[in-house]
Amino acid sequence: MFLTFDHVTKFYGPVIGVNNVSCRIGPGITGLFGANGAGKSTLMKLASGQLRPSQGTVAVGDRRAWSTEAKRHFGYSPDINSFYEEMTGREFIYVMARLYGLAKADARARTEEVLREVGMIDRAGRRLAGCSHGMRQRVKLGQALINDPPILLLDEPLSGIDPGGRREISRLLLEQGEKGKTILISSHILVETENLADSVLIIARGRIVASGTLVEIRALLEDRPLTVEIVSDDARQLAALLVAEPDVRGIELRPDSLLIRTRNPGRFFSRFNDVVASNQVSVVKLQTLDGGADAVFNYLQQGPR
Amino acid sequence: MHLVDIQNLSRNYGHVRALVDVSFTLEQGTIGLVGNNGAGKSTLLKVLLGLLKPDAGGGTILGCDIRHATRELRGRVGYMPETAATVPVLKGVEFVTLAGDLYGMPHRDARRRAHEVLNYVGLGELRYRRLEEYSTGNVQRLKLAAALVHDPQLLLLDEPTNGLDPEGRQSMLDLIHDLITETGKSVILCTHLLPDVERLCQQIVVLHRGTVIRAGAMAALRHAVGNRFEIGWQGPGEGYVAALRAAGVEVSLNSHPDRATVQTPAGWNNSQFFALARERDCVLTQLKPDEEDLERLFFRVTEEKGPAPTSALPGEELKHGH
Amino acid sequence: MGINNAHYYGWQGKLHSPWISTLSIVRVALLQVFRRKSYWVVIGLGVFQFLSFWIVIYAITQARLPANAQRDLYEVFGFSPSPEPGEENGYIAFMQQQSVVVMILLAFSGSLLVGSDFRMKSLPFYLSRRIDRRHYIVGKLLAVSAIVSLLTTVPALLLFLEYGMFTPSVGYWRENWGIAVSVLAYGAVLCAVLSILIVTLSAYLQRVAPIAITWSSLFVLLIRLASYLQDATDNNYWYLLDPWRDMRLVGKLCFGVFLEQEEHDIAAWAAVILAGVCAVCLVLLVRRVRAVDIVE
Amino acid sequence: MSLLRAWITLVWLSFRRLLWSGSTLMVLLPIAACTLFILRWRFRLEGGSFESFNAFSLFLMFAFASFVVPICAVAYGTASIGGDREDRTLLFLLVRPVPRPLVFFAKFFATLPLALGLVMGAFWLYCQLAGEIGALAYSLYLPAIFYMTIAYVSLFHFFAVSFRHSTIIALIYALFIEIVLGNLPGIVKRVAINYYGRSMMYAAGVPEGLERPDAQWFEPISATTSAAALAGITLVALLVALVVFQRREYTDLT
Repeated sequence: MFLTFDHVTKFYGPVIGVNNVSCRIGPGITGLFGANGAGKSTLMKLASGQLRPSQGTVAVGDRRAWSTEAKRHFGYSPDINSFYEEMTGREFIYVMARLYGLAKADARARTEEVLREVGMIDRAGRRLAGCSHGMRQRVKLGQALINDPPILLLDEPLSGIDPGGRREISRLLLEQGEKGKTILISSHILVETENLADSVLIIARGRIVASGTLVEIRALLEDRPLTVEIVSDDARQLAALLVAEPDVRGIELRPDSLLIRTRNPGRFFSRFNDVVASNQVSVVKLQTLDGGADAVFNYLQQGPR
Repeated sequence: MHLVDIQNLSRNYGHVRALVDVSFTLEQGTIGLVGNNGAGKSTLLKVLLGLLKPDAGGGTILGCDIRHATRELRGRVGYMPETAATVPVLKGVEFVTLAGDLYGMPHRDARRRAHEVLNYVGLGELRYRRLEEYSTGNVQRLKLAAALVHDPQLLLLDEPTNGLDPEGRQSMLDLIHDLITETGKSVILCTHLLPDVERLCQQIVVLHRGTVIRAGAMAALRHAVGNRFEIGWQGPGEGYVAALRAAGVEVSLNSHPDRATVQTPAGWNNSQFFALARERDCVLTQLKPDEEDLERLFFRVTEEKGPAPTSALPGEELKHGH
Repeated sequence: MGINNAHYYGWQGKLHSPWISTLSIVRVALLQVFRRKSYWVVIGLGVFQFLSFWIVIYAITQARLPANAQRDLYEVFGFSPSPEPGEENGYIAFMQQQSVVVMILLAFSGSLLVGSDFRMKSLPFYLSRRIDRRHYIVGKLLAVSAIVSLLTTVPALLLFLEYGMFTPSVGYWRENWGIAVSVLAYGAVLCAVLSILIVTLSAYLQRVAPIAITWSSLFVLLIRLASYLQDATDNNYWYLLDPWRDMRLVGKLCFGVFLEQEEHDIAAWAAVILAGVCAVCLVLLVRRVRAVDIVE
Repeated sequence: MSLLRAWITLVWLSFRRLLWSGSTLMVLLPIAACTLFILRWRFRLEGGSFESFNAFSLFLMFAFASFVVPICAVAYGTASIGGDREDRTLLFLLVRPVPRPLVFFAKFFATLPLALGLVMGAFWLYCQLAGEIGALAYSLYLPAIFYMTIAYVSLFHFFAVSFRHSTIIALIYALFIEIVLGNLPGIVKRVAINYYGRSMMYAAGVPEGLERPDAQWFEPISATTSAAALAGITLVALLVALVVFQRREYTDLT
C-alpha cells in the first residue's frame, strides 16, 4: 500500500510547516531525515492524520489520511514519551487492540503476538512508569503493530535507546520491511538508519530536497566539492602525480595522510584509479572525509558552500 | 595523581545491586562511559558526583574523596544532566548565572562569567531570550554552559547529543572537542551513541550489569584486524567482485550494493584493487582498513559476559533525577 | 600587548558558602513570579488594597473628617490605628485582607517555583552544584517567605510608617512600637507556615490544578466550615479549623499583644496545631527532595 | 459492531482511569471535610426547626453548591480530555479508527457518572446525616444540584477541547470568576452557572421558609427559567465542544 503526498502544503498560522510536497512512499523502509524544524514531524503528523493539509491531499492507500477509515491501514509510533503510566506494557497494548474493535480473545492473542515481536514478552508485566526508555520505545512500536497495518509511521523509533536495544529494534524493522510493509522512519541520526533504509527522503526548509536511495543521492551529488583522505606509504610520490590533475583543487600533505580537495569527485576518482593502477602505488586507505550520509545531509541542508 | 581512582565501589538500591565491586582508574583526558540501560551508568555518575553515597568502597576524583569531600568535589566538577532540567521563565543568561551562584561564585563574577560561557557555547545571540523559546539543541548548549560556568577541571556530560539533529550533534561534538583541546579539561562522556564516544574519547569504561567489564585506553582494547579492508566503488559491481574473487580475495557483501568487506591473500598489493576496478569499468572510491569500531568492541565485550539484556534484570529498573 | 587567540577564558576565585547560594534561589524565585504577567492580575489586587489603605490613612489623619464619617471608614476597612481593648488591630486587619491575595498567588505559583523542579526533573541541576538538599529546601522556603512578606509584612509596616508620618510628632511610633512588633510576628508566622505548606504540597502534587484544588480546599472551604460550626455551637475552639485564624492568633501570641482572654485560650492550641502540621510537612519535604529517585 | 466494542472499551478505559486518578483523591478531601462538618453539626439541626433548615440550606448553597460541585466538575470534567491532552496520551486515541465525535462522547459519558455520582452521593449523604431537614432539603434541591453538575461538566468539556491549560482556566473560572460574576449587580450575573443553581435552590426553598440569603445583590429568578438556562448552557457547551473537537488539529501533542 502506498502513502501519497500530492502537492501538500501546511500552514500553522503564518508559519509554513511543509511547502508543496509531493511524493509517493511505497513498500520497504524509507528514512525521513531533516533538521529540527525542517518539517519532518509535520510530514509525520500529516501522514498519521493528526493534521489536515492546508493545500493538496495526503492519502493512505486511496483514503484521505485525516479520515477514520485510513486509520485502519497504518500504525503510528509517535515521538512522545508518555503513556497511561499506571498500566503495564501488556495492558496498554491490549487496550489499544480493543480500540480497533477486536473481541477480547482476539485482542489478547494479538497482544501476546505483538509483545513477542517487539521482544517485550518477558517484561510486559511491568508498569510503564518503571520502564526504561528502550522498553517504552518497544511498547510504542508494539501499539503501532497491533492491527498488522500495511503502513508503519515511526517517529524517531531509535532515539534514546541503548546500543543493545538499537540493534534489536533495527532487526525487527528489517523483518517488517521484508514482509512488504511500507515503513516510514523519521530520524535524527543518519548513521544508524542509513543501513536500515532502502530509500531516503531528505527534507529541508519544508521541502523535500532529495529522494531515492542513498547511493543514488550520492551519485546525483557527484559534482559537489569533496575532500578525500589518502594514506599511503608513498604519499609524496602520489601527491606529485596528482598535482597535475585538473580536477584537483588543493593538496595538503599531513604527517600521516594526504588530503585532496576536488571539485568533481566523479572524474577525480576515475583518474585516481588510473594513476594508482598504472604506477602501482601502495594505498592503505582511501576515504572521502565528508562522504557519509551526514555529509550529504549537511550539503543538502545548507546548499553548496 | 589519577583523575579518577575508584576502588571496590558498590551501591545497592534495596535488594537491587546497581554497582557491584567496581574498580578502575582513569587518567586526564576524555573518557567515554558506555553501557546498556540499567548497566549502572547513571548510578555511577551520581556516585562520582557525591550525590549518592556508596555502600562499600570509595575513591577519589581530582584528589577529592567521593565520600566526604563531596561539596568540594562538586566545586571542581561540572555536571550536565540528561534531563531538560531548566527553570521556567528565566532567560538564558539568568539561568547560567543561577548555576554559577549555586556553585558559590560571587554573584558579579557569576554574571560576568555567564555571558562569557554563553558566548563560548555559541548562544551569544540567544542570551536574553526566555528558556521556553530554546530548541532542544540550544537547551543542550545551555546546560553545557551551566556546567562550565565555574571553570571546572572535569566535566561530566550525560547524553549531551541526545535529541539533536545531525547539524546540532556535529556542532555539539565540535564544541566538546574544542573544549578538550583548547582548555585541557577532562571530560567524562556518558552516551548511548557509540560513534560520539569513538570520535572524542581516548579512554572508555564499559559497564555491564553493574560491573565494569573494560576500562582503559581505547586503542589498547581494540582488536586489530590485519589484512581486512572495507571497499566501496561506483559502477557495475558484479564483475568487479567476480574479478576480486578470481584474484584470491575473500569478498563478503553487505546490505549495500556498492560496498563489501574483503580479506586479501598473502602477497597482495593494494594497487591491485584499483587495477582490477579499471579493468571492470569500476571506480574504487573507498578503501579502509577494517578496524574494530567501538560498536563491535562493545558488543564483543558485553557478549563475552553472556547475552546482553537490553535492560537490567526484572525489578532492577532505576529511574534517575526525579 | 598581545593577541589573545583563545575564546575560552578561565576563571579563578574563591567559592563562598552554600548558604549564600540560597539567596540566589530566592532572587530567581522572585524574578519568576514577578515576571509572569498573568500573576500581576493578582498582585495588582494586592497593590490596590494597599493603596486604598494608604488613602484611608491619609484621609483619617489629614482631611479632618466629621466623626461619623471617620467611624464609617474605620468600619468599612476594619482599620484602627491605635489599639483599644476589644478592637482589632488595623494593620493586622490589612494583612488579613492581603492574605486572600497571597493565597491565590501561592496556589498558582507553587507549581512554578517548586513543582516544576520535580516535574521537569531539574533537581539534579540544583543538587549537582555546590549545595545540598537542606540548602535547596531552605532556599525555596525563603523564596516563598519573601513573596509572602512582600505582600503582607512590608506594606503593613509602610502603612505604620505612613500613619506616624502624618501625625504631628514621633509620639505615635514611640507609643505604639508594639504594633510594629506584632506585625512582624504575624508576618513571621505567615511566612513560616505558608512557605512550608506550599513547598511541601507543590513537591508532591507538582501540577497547578491539584495544588490549587487542595490549597483552596484548605483555605477557602475550611474557613466557611469553621464559621458555620462556631455559629451553630458557640464553641470558639471550632475557629481552630480555620488556618488563617490560627496563624493570626499565633502571630499575636508570640508577643502577647492585644489579645483578649478567650482568644488567648485557643491561641495556644492554634500554635500546637500549626507546629504539628509544619513538622509533618517538613519531614515529608525532606524525604521528597532527593537527587535520585527509585521506582519500584 | 466492532466500532461499538471499541467505543465501549474507550468509555470503560476513560472511566477507570478517571476513577483511580489523583482527581478522586483531591475531590474526596473537601467532600470528607464537609462530611465531618455535618457529622458534628447535625446535633444542632435536629428538631427540624426553621432556623436549622435555613442554616442547612445556606451550607448547601454556599459551601456545597458553590465549592464542592464545581471542584468535582473540574476534577473530572476537564481531566477527561484535558488531562489526556496535558499528558499527550490523547494522541493514542486520535490515531485509532474511532470517529472523533465518538471519542468525545466516550469521554463525556465516562465523566458524567463519576461527577454526578460523587456530587449526588455526597449530597445524599449530607442530607441523610442531617435527618428530617435533610430529607426535605434533598427533595427540594436535588434538581438544582443535578442541573448544575451537568452544566459544569459540559462547560468544562468545552474548556478542555478548546484551551491548552484548561484545568487552570476552569479552576480560576469556577472558584473566582463565577463567584465574582454571580454576585455582581444587574444582569451580568446571568452568565454564571452558580447563579442559576442558587436561584433554583432559592425558589425551591422559599416556600419552606428559606430566608433570602444576605448577599447584597442576589436577585433570584424563577426555577423553571433557571433550569432552562442550565439545560441550555449544557447543550450549547456540548455542541460547541463537539464541533471544536471534530475540527481541531492538536498540534501540541507531539
